[in-house]
Amino acid sequence: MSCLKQSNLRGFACEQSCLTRSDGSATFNQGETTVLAAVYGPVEVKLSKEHVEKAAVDVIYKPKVGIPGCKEKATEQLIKSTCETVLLVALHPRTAVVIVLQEMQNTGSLLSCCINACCQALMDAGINMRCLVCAVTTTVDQEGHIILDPTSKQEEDGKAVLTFAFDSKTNGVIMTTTSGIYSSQEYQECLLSAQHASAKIFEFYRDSILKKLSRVS
Amino acid sequence: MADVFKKVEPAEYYRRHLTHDARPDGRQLLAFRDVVVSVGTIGTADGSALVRLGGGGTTVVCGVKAELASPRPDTPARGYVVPNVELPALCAATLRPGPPTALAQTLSQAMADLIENSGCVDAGALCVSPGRLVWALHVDAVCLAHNGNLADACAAAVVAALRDTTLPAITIDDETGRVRVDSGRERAPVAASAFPVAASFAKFDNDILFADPTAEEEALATATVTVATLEDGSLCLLHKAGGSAMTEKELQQCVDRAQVRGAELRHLVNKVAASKEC
Amino acid sequence: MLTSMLTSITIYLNAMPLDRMRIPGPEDSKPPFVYETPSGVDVSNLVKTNGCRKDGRKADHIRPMFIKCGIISQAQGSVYIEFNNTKVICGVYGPREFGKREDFSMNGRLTCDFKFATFSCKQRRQHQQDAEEKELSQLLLQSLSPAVCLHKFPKAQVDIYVIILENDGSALSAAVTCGSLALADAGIEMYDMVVACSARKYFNSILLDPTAAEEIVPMKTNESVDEGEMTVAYMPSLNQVSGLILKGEMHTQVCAQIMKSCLEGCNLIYPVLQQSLITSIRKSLSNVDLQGSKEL
Amino acid sequence: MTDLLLSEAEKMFIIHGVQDNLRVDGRSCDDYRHIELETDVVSSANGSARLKLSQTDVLVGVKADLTTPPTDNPDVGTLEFFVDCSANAAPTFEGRGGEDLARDISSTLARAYSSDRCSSSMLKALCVVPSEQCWVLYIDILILECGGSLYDAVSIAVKAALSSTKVPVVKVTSSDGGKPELELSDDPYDSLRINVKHAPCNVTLSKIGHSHVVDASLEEEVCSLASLMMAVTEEGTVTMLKKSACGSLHPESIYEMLETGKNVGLNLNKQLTRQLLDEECLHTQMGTNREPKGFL
Amino acid sequence: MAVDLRLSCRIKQKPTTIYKEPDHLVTPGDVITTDTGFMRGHGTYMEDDKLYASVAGTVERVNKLICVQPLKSRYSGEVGDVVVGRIAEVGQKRWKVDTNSRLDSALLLSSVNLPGGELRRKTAEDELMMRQYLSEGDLISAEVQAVFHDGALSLHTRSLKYGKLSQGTLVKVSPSLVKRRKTHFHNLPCGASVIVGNNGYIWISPTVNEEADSTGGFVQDLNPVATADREVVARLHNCILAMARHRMMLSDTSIIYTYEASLAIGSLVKDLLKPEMESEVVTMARERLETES
Repeated sequence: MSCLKQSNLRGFACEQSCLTRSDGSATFNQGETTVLAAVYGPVEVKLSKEHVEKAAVDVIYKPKVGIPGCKEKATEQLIKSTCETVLLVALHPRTAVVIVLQEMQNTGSLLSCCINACCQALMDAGINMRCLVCAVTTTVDQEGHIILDPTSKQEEDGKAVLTFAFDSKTNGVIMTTTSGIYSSQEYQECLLSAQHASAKIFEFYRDSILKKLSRVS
Repeated sequence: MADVFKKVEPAEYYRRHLTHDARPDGRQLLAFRDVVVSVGTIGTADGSALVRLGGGGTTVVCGVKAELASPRPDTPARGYVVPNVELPALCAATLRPGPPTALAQTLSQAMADLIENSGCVDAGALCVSPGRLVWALHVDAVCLAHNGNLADACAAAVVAALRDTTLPAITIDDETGRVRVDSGRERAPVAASAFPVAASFAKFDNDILFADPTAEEEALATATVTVATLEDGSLCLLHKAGGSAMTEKELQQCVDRAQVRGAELRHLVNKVAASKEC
Repeated sequence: MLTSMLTSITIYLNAMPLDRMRIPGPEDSKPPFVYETPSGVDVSNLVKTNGCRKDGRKADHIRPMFIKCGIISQAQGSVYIEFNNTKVICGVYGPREFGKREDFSMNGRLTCDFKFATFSCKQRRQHQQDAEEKELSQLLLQSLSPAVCLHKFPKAQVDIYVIILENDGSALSAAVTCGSLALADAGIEMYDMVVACSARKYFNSILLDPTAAEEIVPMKTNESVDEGEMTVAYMPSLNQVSGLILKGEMHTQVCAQIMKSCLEGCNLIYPVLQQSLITSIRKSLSNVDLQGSKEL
Repeated sequence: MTDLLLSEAEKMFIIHGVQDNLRVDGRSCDDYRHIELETDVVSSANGSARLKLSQTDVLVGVKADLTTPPTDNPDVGTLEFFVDCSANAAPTFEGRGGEDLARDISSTLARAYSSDRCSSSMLKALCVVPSEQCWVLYIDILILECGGSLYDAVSIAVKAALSSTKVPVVKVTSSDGGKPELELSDDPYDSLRINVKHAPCNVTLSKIGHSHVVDASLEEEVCSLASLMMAVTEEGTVTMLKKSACGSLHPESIYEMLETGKNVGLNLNKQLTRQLLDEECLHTQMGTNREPKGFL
Repeated sequence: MAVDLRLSCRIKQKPTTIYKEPDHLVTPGDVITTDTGFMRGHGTYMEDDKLYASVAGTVERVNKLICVQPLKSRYSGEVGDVVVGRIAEVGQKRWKVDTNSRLDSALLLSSVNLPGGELRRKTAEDELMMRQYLSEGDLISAEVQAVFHDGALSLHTRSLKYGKLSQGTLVKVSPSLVKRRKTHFHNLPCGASVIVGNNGYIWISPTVNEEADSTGGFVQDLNPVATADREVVARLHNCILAMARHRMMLSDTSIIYTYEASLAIGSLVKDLLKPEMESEVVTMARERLETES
């Protein structure tokens, strides 16, 4: 029987509008893990990528070191379709929304940090969204305990790493991806605890917006 | 008449079918297409498999070529498994010759994840001499016809080809360090006992869930999810990239169906492999 | 002085630029047959004393064929052919819009793309087309285009894609034969079918439809003249040669002699192609009938 | 190759002329235009040649380099052909426009030089230490202008450049470490020459109307639907045979073309050998005082 | 089966003598005159009251106008010039014609004589039939009707001597080798006709019966040409190429002289492809021109 071992998320922080040239930007921290996201859009689109009925979402993911390869491409596709789901793409046909993600530091739960940074940057850019999205990474350790928002060490030692992204309206699973071997029961447990933790992140989103708005006024 | 309706209002056409637990090709919602698997068809490969879904609607052939290389310095006893999925312009009208598409790259990465996570390749079999010589398995899946659900077809082809793969025995002369292929000894298999099987599902209109989508269905679907199961019921891959949200119940339904599907396919592949032996 | 000259001599690396769009393997790997003893291929005694080849065929026999049309669900026309172990698949798309914007032309255009699957040969092939595959694409195009009525589809192009799944010799002739059958399967208007056949000149005999073991290996013949192999693409009804390529060295009379043998081989293959095309048409016609009755 | 347009009447004039054995510039069907040749024009290369055939103008440079021999043939050197179609030659060659033609020329050359007698006579001498070191000859071909018969012009220039090539002599001293040590001879006159006895010259026969011509001008190339390329050696053997362009040929006319091509090729080789000997004599007579005509 | 392969150093080319040094040669940037009384023509520019050359060539003066004539340039046409051109494109109510000028020239549908009489009205059907009259690749002889403001030429063929060209061969030379003359159509005594286009395109064809050729070239005789006529055309072709290579001005007289010189030395037509023959024939013709003038 698996049980929740670490129910706390690491401390998270966010800074919006940290870049001046982009339409929206945000840095998101989860513990030491930091990702910088910049959003450009809706902008002119290359003819080859143009959609007649919706905006094309383009995600560019830059790892901290090295040149992006297949793995990064797969991550890009994952984030791209996650963002496409929450954005009201049909409002801006024949345009593009470009999201650039730069990994600054990785101490675990990188993918969830990327998605959270994306969501913040999209909000900052003021692009129409259907709802918000937030992501939580979990790990199942060798004893079958569940760890929320794991560090790199915990990810390595565990037998499986599972990441979920939730929608703020229905709390349904928009995105899920896993590595390692786990039982279906463990999967459900992880899903539930991640879902529970997502509420905290959405709350944090609200707070950061409130703070920003109060600063403006 | 039906053809016109399908062309003009494809979504409505499908909705009418799906709400009655039936699909245009006659399947029930959670039914998979027929699978034909044949192994060892390519004589020039060290292992190969051909997978056809729905009478050749989707066809993937996978060949494994083994070569010898020196290992990475940080993992001296580990061999290489290099899976790549090729979507040539031959397989669909939308593709043109050129570098791999985003889909091909995602599939390649998915196959790499599947092999890595499930541990379906016996790590020990790939090491010839730690720190000096290891095997590099080039696992290349080529899609010959694309009518949806490439993930399942590729996964089946890759795993079946790996299970068919054998390597020649290698001897290294301790004194001279000369490497020699020992053709006298029997070739050794590379596959471990783990046998992952992938099953994909698609969601339509936020509430209808169906299995093994065709290319048309994929274009209309609002979300797809792929589940890979192992023999003991555990999962080694669960992938849903965006799309309409799913509840934990729906996900569980997919997992349960994938377990059944996994058992079926494992049975089939083992039967085909056994028939090849004798 | 000498050392500096030697160090200035650079070794050219013919390594490909690293492919970022695919999962990378080790930088340098060697196929196991390099370490086999005795190394190399046994090219002696391709013909036994009783006049039979290693696979039991006589010199002028072609391998048995297996042909299946309509194998690719999405393509206009497609064919899979096995010449025993040589396996080739071809898909034809079009006529459709020009891929690239080109000058106005009253004639349609044909493109050919020839690829060996990475696992199809003894030595692993690369994912990207190499020089040999590009040359073969060109030869394929030149062999097929005389047969196609290009003026029937102005401003449009037909794409022919060929993948060799397993190469046990005569890959080019298999590709040509397969390509022309796929064009016919796609309903592209043609003056005639194109049939191709290869032949290897080996001492005094001409081996028709050679296998990989019977194909010529550079620097491994007996350094004699009149050894080589030829591939001929032929339109039997028009009695026209649409493609011709030779490897090896020989006198012109021998060239003519081998070409004649190839043409004979083509004439053997031609009726098989016709038959399989008719079978496939018959089959699809009966399918239409079934559907028609269902609609009623 | 070039998008040269001709009116129907002009084409008829050319075609009838060929039938009459009197071409537009007065030549008969098997005549070449005037060819001008010079070797050793690039001092920095190991060998070079410049050839002008009427408007066609090519420059070939040969550079020798040390490399590791191919694994399947450890005791020979290698040849690498590289063709560059300069944008000066034709506006269509700009950017990547000339790539297809360049690749086709280089693969045709590689095929022509791949015959076993040719490779062993030339390449065995290029081996320095079996399995360790050998010479690779990079043959760079620059197309400066094209006015028809490009393949023929290139092949003659390549043969001339190879015959003028001087590869430094390398002494091998096996040191105690087991690894052989190489030492370049410091005598500039002590050099290795390439044996071009078995190197072929290309003869392109263009089918125009019912006849065929050699050395077709650009206008004649437009009128030709199909052509046969053959590489002919000094002895009249064929090392490469290829049908090019998108037309087809009757088998009987191929047999005829083979014979014409052989005779023309024999003559071409004879002339070339004679001129190369002459050039060699001039070099030894004049020594360093020779004034190269060069590019003026 | 001739292969004429020779070493560069073995080719002895007689330098063809240039009889008179042109008077005033300039290169770009050279000051032509500091006199302000002159007018600025083609190939010159004015700065600080000085007239400079902008091309390399010879200075030509007509009254107060100073021009620099470049040795080699694209054809710049003038109204009344006779040109030979090739149809490059069939457009809306016009053909685009390659005449070796900077821009493609235009031949309007309204400026041609269509089959069926000079004064026939052009109908909508004619517009659709344009490719049947003249299609891409066809050669025409025409006259420059007007020069557009961008320098493009407008041509017309509204005379029976102009129109579509039939069997023959085209030689392209530099336009500077062709001087404007009264006539550019020559029926040479040797049995061939030559159209010396001002644009440097020279058309050589067997002479045809005058009456038969009154159709504007739309009815073409595609029967084989007699070998004797063909030989004349081939010889003229090689002569004109030789003259162009040695920068000899092209006129009916100079062409005939060169032709006769090539016959006089008893050369075969294809011998003229050899460089030494070329220079010999040209030198002979030049000497004859010199003595006769």
